[in-house]
Amino acid sequence: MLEEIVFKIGGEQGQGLDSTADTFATVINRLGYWVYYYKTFQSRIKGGHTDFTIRLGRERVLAAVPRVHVLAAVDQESIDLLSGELVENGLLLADAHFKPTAPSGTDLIAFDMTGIARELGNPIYRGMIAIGASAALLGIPLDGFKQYVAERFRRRSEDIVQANWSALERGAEEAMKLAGSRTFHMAPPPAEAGERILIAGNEAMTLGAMAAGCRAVFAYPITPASEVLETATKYFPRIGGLAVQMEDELSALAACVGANFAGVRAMTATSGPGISLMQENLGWAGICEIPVVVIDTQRGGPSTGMPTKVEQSDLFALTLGGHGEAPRIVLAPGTIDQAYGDAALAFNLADNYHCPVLIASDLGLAHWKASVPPFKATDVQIDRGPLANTDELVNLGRDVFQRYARTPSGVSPRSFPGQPHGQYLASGAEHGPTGKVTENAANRRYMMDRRLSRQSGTLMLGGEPVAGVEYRGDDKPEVLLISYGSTIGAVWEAATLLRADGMRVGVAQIRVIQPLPVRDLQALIDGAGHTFVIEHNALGQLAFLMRGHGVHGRVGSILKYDGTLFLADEVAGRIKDALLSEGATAAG
Amino acid sequence: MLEEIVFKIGGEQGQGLDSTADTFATVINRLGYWVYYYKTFQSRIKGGHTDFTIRLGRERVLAAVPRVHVLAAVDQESIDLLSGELVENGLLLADAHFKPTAPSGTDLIAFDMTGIARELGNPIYRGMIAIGASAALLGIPLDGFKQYVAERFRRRSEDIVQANWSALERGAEEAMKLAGSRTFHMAPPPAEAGERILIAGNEAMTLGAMAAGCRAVFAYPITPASEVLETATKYFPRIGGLAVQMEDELSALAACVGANFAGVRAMTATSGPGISLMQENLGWAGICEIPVVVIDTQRGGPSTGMPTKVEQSDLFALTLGGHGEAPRIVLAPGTIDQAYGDAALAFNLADNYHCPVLIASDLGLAHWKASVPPFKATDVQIDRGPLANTDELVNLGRDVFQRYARTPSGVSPRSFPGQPHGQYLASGAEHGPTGKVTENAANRRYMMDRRLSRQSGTLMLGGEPVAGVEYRGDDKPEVLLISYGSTIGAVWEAATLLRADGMRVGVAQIRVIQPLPVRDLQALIDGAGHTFVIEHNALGQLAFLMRGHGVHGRVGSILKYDGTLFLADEVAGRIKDALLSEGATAAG
Amino acid sequence: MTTQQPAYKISDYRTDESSWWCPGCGDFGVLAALQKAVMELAIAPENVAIVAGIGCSGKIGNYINSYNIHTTHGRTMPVALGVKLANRELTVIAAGGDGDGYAIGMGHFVHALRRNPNITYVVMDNQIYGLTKGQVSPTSMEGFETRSTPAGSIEHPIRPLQMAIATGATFVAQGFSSKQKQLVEIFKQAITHRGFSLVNTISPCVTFNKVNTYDYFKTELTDLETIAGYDPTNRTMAIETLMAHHERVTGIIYRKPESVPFEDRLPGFRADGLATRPLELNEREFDQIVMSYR
Amino acid sequence: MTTQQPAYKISDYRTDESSWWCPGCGDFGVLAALQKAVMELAIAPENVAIVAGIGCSGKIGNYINSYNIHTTHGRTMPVALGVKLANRELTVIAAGGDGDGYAIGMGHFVHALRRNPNITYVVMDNQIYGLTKGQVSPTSMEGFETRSTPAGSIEHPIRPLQMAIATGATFVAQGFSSKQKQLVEIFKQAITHRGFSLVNTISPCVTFNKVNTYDYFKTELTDLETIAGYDPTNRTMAIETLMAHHERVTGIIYRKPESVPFEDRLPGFRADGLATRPLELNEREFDQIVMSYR
Ligand SMILES: Cc1ncc(C[n+]2csc(CCOP(=O)(O)OP(=O)(O)O)c2C)c(N)n1
Ligand SMILES: Cc1ncc(C[n+]2csc(CCOP(=O)(O)OP(=O)(O)O)c2C)c(N)n1
Ligand code: SF4
Ligand code: SF4
Ligand SMILES: [Mg+2]
Ligand SMILES: [Mg+2]
Repeated sequence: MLEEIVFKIGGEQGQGLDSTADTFATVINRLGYWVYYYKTFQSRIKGGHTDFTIRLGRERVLAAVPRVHVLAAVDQESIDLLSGELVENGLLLADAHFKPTAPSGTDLIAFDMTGIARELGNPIYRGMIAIGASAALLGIPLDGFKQYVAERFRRRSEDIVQANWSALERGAEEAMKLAGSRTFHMAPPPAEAGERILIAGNEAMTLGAMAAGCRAVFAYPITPASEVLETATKYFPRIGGLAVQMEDELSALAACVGANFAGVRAMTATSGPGISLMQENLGWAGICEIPVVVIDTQRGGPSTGMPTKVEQSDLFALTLGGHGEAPRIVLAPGTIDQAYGDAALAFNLADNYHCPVLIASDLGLAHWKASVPPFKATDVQIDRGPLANTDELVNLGRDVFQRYARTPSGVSPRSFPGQPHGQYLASGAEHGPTGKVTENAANRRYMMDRRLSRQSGTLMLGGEPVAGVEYRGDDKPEVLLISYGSTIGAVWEAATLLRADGMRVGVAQIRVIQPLPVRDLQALIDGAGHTFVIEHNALGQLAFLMRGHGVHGRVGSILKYDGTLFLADEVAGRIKDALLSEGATAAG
Repeated sequence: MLEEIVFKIGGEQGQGLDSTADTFATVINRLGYWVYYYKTFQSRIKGGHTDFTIRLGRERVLAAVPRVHVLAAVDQESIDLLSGELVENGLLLADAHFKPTAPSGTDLIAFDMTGIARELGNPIYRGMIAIGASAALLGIPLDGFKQYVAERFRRRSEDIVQANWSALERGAEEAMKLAGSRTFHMAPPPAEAGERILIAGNEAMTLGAMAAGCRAVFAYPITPASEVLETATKYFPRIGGLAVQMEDELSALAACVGANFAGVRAMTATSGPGISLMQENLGWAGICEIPVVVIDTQRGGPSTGMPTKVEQSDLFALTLGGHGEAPRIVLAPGTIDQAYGDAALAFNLADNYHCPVLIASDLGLAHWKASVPPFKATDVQIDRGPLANTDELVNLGRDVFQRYARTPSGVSPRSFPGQPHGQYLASGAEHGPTGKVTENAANRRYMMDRRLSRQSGTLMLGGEPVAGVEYRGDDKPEVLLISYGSTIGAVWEAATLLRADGMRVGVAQIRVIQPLPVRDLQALIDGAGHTFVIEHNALGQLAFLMRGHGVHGRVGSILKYDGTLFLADEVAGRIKDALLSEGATAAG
Repeated sequence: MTTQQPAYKISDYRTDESSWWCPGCGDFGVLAALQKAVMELAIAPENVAIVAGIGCSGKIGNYINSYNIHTTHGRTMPVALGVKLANRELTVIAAGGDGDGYAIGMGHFVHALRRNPNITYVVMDNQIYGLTKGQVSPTSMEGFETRSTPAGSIEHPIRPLQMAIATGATFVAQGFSSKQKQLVEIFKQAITHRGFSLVNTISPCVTFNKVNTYDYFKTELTDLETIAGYDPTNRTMAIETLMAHHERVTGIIYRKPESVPFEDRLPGFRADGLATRPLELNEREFDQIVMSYR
Repeated sequence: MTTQQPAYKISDYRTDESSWWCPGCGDFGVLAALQKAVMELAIAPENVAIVAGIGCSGKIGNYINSYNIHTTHGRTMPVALGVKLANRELTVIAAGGDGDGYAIGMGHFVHALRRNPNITYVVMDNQIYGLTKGQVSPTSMEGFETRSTPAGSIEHPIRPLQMAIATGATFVAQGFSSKQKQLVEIFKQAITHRGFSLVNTISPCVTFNKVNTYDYFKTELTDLETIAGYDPTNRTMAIETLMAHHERVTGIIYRKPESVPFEDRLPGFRADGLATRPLELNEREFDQIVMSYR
């Protein structure tokens, strides 16, 4: 009985593999297993290789793995590319129809799926046959699949339900016939499993924003961020909100700033090229002290780069990318639930700090799905920060309201168009307390200090600090691993592997990239033997920023920038190598 | 007899003060003095205060100073704003016409210039009267002025020449009458003085580019960079080149990249907002390995900021501003002759490193004029870097040319449209040796390493290293001052002041911001007692980059970001304060 | 947000900002007419949002007592869209120069036309770049000598009015800064038009444009009211008249009576200002959406 | 650079790139017609520069054996201008999608029209965003349901042809990817036209656009050659015909015979390719310029 199992299906793009994989993942999640579901794809629409991996466990799983139990291959290329990932005794499932040849060391389970599908009346049943076969090979009962099929197709016709059931059963039968005792046996789902949803980061962030009162999304399509706009177009109109596809990223951010100026929580979502284009308007929002939220779904850069590959190479652009010096806060969720929470947090921070809040998402977080307990609207508190009071404004009278009044916090109440006597000028040129443009030197010093104070120290919300770094692991670790974004899943697992080798290991997940939690990081590094920063880029961007902000100590970088994902074994292996080459004693 | 003197003229914008100041500065330069000529102005066209300062010496002068000998004030505001800068016994020259009142501690020399001008037939002569008076008060003979006037107006009419001469003389007479023995006495110009030009950085860079074979400028107007385009429109058509005002900065850089792809050296010039807009295309040029030169004339940021004030706050944007990771080289000239040289150097580097070369200019360097020996075309060597040979291409045949071939240097010969069999695809998407798009992981690793290698180590040109830092000063200095851009002038002078206090001081001018000369800097810092980085920004950007790149040691920051200029006394004073508060012994 | 109808005074729309413009600048006339128009329409200062571009023209917001947002160069259109969709009860007026709107801002301009939100866009057209001291602009005439075209401009000037109509504009007008009465009337009609209104306003730059001066326009411009039978709801007539007069006309050139603004066509968008509504969600609705991901 | 006139074969313009497009994609027809056009015009592959945008359409450069530059999204126009001005002896062809050209690239498109450089611009119009998997585009029809407009598009589609003519275009045509013969002819005329040529090419997306299909266009399109007396040099007739047919025509819509390309009007610009000239300066001339700063 296995506690965890991995299923993979590969083939050509545009052949419907995604819906087969989706069905499989959805049912597995509903059964009560924890699912982590990811894919690789290419920057073309049809043709080109694609594959989908479903990792399922009785405990939470959060990373890619190269240990596949069953690989369903729809073409020979998938076999050639992917069979190396099979575990010992791994099973290769294929349609005999395309005359698959399997490399040595893999166990081929091939039968004529297309033929059976035709027998059942439609080649479309091939997918369900593959699912039935795969479930059988993995040792998962068919009941859950049947129930799902029934739910989904009953409204259409009972015949379709029956045909799908037959497909599942035939697939399972044929596979069992061929596999015999070679099948795997997944342990049943944990008994206490509550309901969970299976959702990707883009959708989770859109829902988080919605729960936080975001009512407008202005965006321009781009892989892998488009789903934020697409999700918003689905749900926002239902709640009186709106989502508009703009003509480019310059206008997308500009419209968001306009909406926020007028009092509506608005956000945009983009990827690297869009972030580059937004640099000017980010500085503008910063100097105008207008809150705005921007999701950056990082992908392989620079320029068009590798748009369908994971990378975390926009940290510099997000933190330091604009001309001049303007405040920005940068958050970095690493899991689906963090994505939901951070989207909401971003709006509260924006409204309290009156500056852009950027979410450093990445392709892995945005696209891969994972099981999470259902989000609740009540998990989100809405905190709109300092607002001008309409009655007070009226009492104040004309020409008195100071939008940029000196306050101890450096943030002052804002008024919204429509509030009498709240009129002011929000300008990208340097200005005094009422917003009037001035080049006075003393005013300039104050305004610069005021704005930039937002990006130093610890973020506070409702009197509570916002955790910039989350530590999990052993006390006084020999090895401290620092990471962020979707890479954190592999790093957590790597820590487990290293611990299995007898090491004391800690993992620090950076949750706030700017203002970087310098003091906390320094304390962690000081308390650890060796520190490694693990990130998906070539320049070691987080490590660079840490040094720039004065963090010091023995800090190595583990980098990957070839478009493939960090895997836990790989991270653990590279850390062991690094320790050895440093002459340190890797315990165990 | 003074070795150095400062003249200032202040008044309202749009009243013709600039032409009076220009005349004065031009003549002083022709006389053989070294001139440093700067102004303050505001972001509006007419109205608002402006002033022009001409510092002249028998030795080279390169910075602003607050020690004015003669202040010519055209309105009361100028007196109020500027008379504090007068040296002891400084003279305040004003038109009695506007009934000037001078603060205590200044000596007012007021006579009715407007009246005299009317006598001479035109109020326009007021400027020349002020020049005559100022020259007299500074102890500079009128001959040079007369000669210039004659050269300039003789073609128009002898009467105009005579009237101007009278204006000069009458101004001088009246001033002498009132000043008596209180005038200054500037020593005569040095005898060995060769001819010099008086030119601003924008013009010097345009000429440098021209000498380097740049034949196309595509740009969009912006203060304080517009003069690059404007100078190019004047001269480029004469040499078969062209200068085109584009519709924005995105298109300006795009057109430059297009021209460079097709084999023509092209550049653009902009300021902060434009640099923000160019981030995407900079990354694109980087991944396509297409050379291109961009001048960034930094000004007060962020957004519109303080467009007429000095700042050096685009270093982050220039070095790290784009999404993803693409190569960029960043140069930082600090004087007019360096501006000329670096513009030419930029093209040679671009053609040898096949990536964008950015020039971190600033408002001070771009706009202020200084005396320099005339530029020679022969001072510039043109080095086009690796080019594909047409005959070899033809011999190679079709489909063989590898634009991105593996080479030891990571740079490979490029072909130009029109060369048979040189065809290739230049793409912003990741690609293999022939330019074909690929997502292969090993190729990706190589291509990333190849491109990013351009921005580490020391730049080489024609087998010689390009100096990344220039050191001037004492051996084993107690204090090391690091600076760049036009700020360097004040820092050099501050070093002299500190030395006068008995300190051993060194100044390191950073000439290459990226790749930062890490090793050289570390050696200098290691060899010095205390190090200070002096820069015009709030975040200490250069110091941050130094730390990011691993430079360590006891390094303090002296920052200014209020729109006013660093002055030598101020820099020296703040360094002494910093040393004292550090508990260090400031010698002297 | 309250719809009082007090009689406002022109001073209610003024700030105490000192002059950012040169004496005689055409922009003063645009400012005066705009203030007069909102006053006569009795729109409370707090319900006016001015979205201004970068340029001399863009400084118009400094002078108007209203909510003002001074954008980055060329981005007035999307900012104004954001403001309007956030609170459709506001009167949103975008204003900027010919460079701001027709050079760097051209793409946004076309897309604003296409969307047709209820926004008034005032282009203060001086056929030059004023603030950057006199370079060529997209409306500069061929042969016009500027700092950046010392040998004269070689580009065809843009034809914003024809272009707007061809692109589907629902309200297109042109005024002249020194023809106050007509300009006030144009602004009033533009503001009350239900949809996007382009008001190209000839606004001479007395400092840098020595060709297209007040005097020049006094003889160049034809008032559409003097053209017998001119019908601004006739698209073909509008285009032909513009062609015949090389766009040198003043008045309301084209208006589509049946225009429906963008915001009215947004799915689910309501009639009150989004900004004034509470942020809390209907929990049950949210739960339903969340559970659709099961 | 050498002007040989050999008889090229179609294979001379092909690369061995494998398919980036879905089977049946309209872009194949555009590619084939373009290759045929340059072949029939006997333009050597090395003298063709393709400047491609980002999108499915933008991958056209992968298939053509020529100099190819694949730009950032929306920036084909200025890149093409840079290439052309660097070497006017090249045949410069920009190609990209309707999103690339008319959404993010709209501003550049209008300014390219206005400048009129000798460039051919092929917009591969499928009324959808293909590469990003099916969002609305500026040419999508009102009511069109896409991933980003599940309730149907509420924006008026752009009218690129009318807009181009209104803006002063000197050559405007529209072709249909599956009408090869006409399309080849259009491309040939566009390439030989001395100035900017817009060729909007209807190029169905078989994967994401299930409305504007090959079949749809077979009945929708009117060939201008079938309109008796149609005169493509008559601007008013061109606009009226476009209006009457809602832009659903194919053929050469407008052409201005007296067009003078931008590069011919640049002061001091010479007839040979700038890229082929030596970089050294005339020293005396340079000294003179330098000494003017004395
Ligand atoms: C991105 C960017 N590019 C350039 C500038 C510089 N700039 C300021 S105003 C302006 C154009 C001014 O012309 P116009 O829009 O016609 O306004 P006017 O001053 O004539 O009223 C330019 C190019 C800028 N502020 N931002
Ligand atoms: C700056 C930027 N924004 C967004 C994208 C994402 N993107 C790639 S192609 C494309 C549009 C595709 O539509 P179209 O131009 O019509 O080309 P098609 O794929 O339909 O041929 C977009 C938005 C990008 N690459 N760069
Ligand atoms: S420069 Fe021209 S546009 Fe600007 S304020 Fe002066 S007159 Fe007006
Ligand atoms: S998605 Fe559409 S446009 Fe893209 S290749 Fe496929 S059919 Fe062509
Ligand atoms: Mg203008
Ligand atoms: Mg398209």
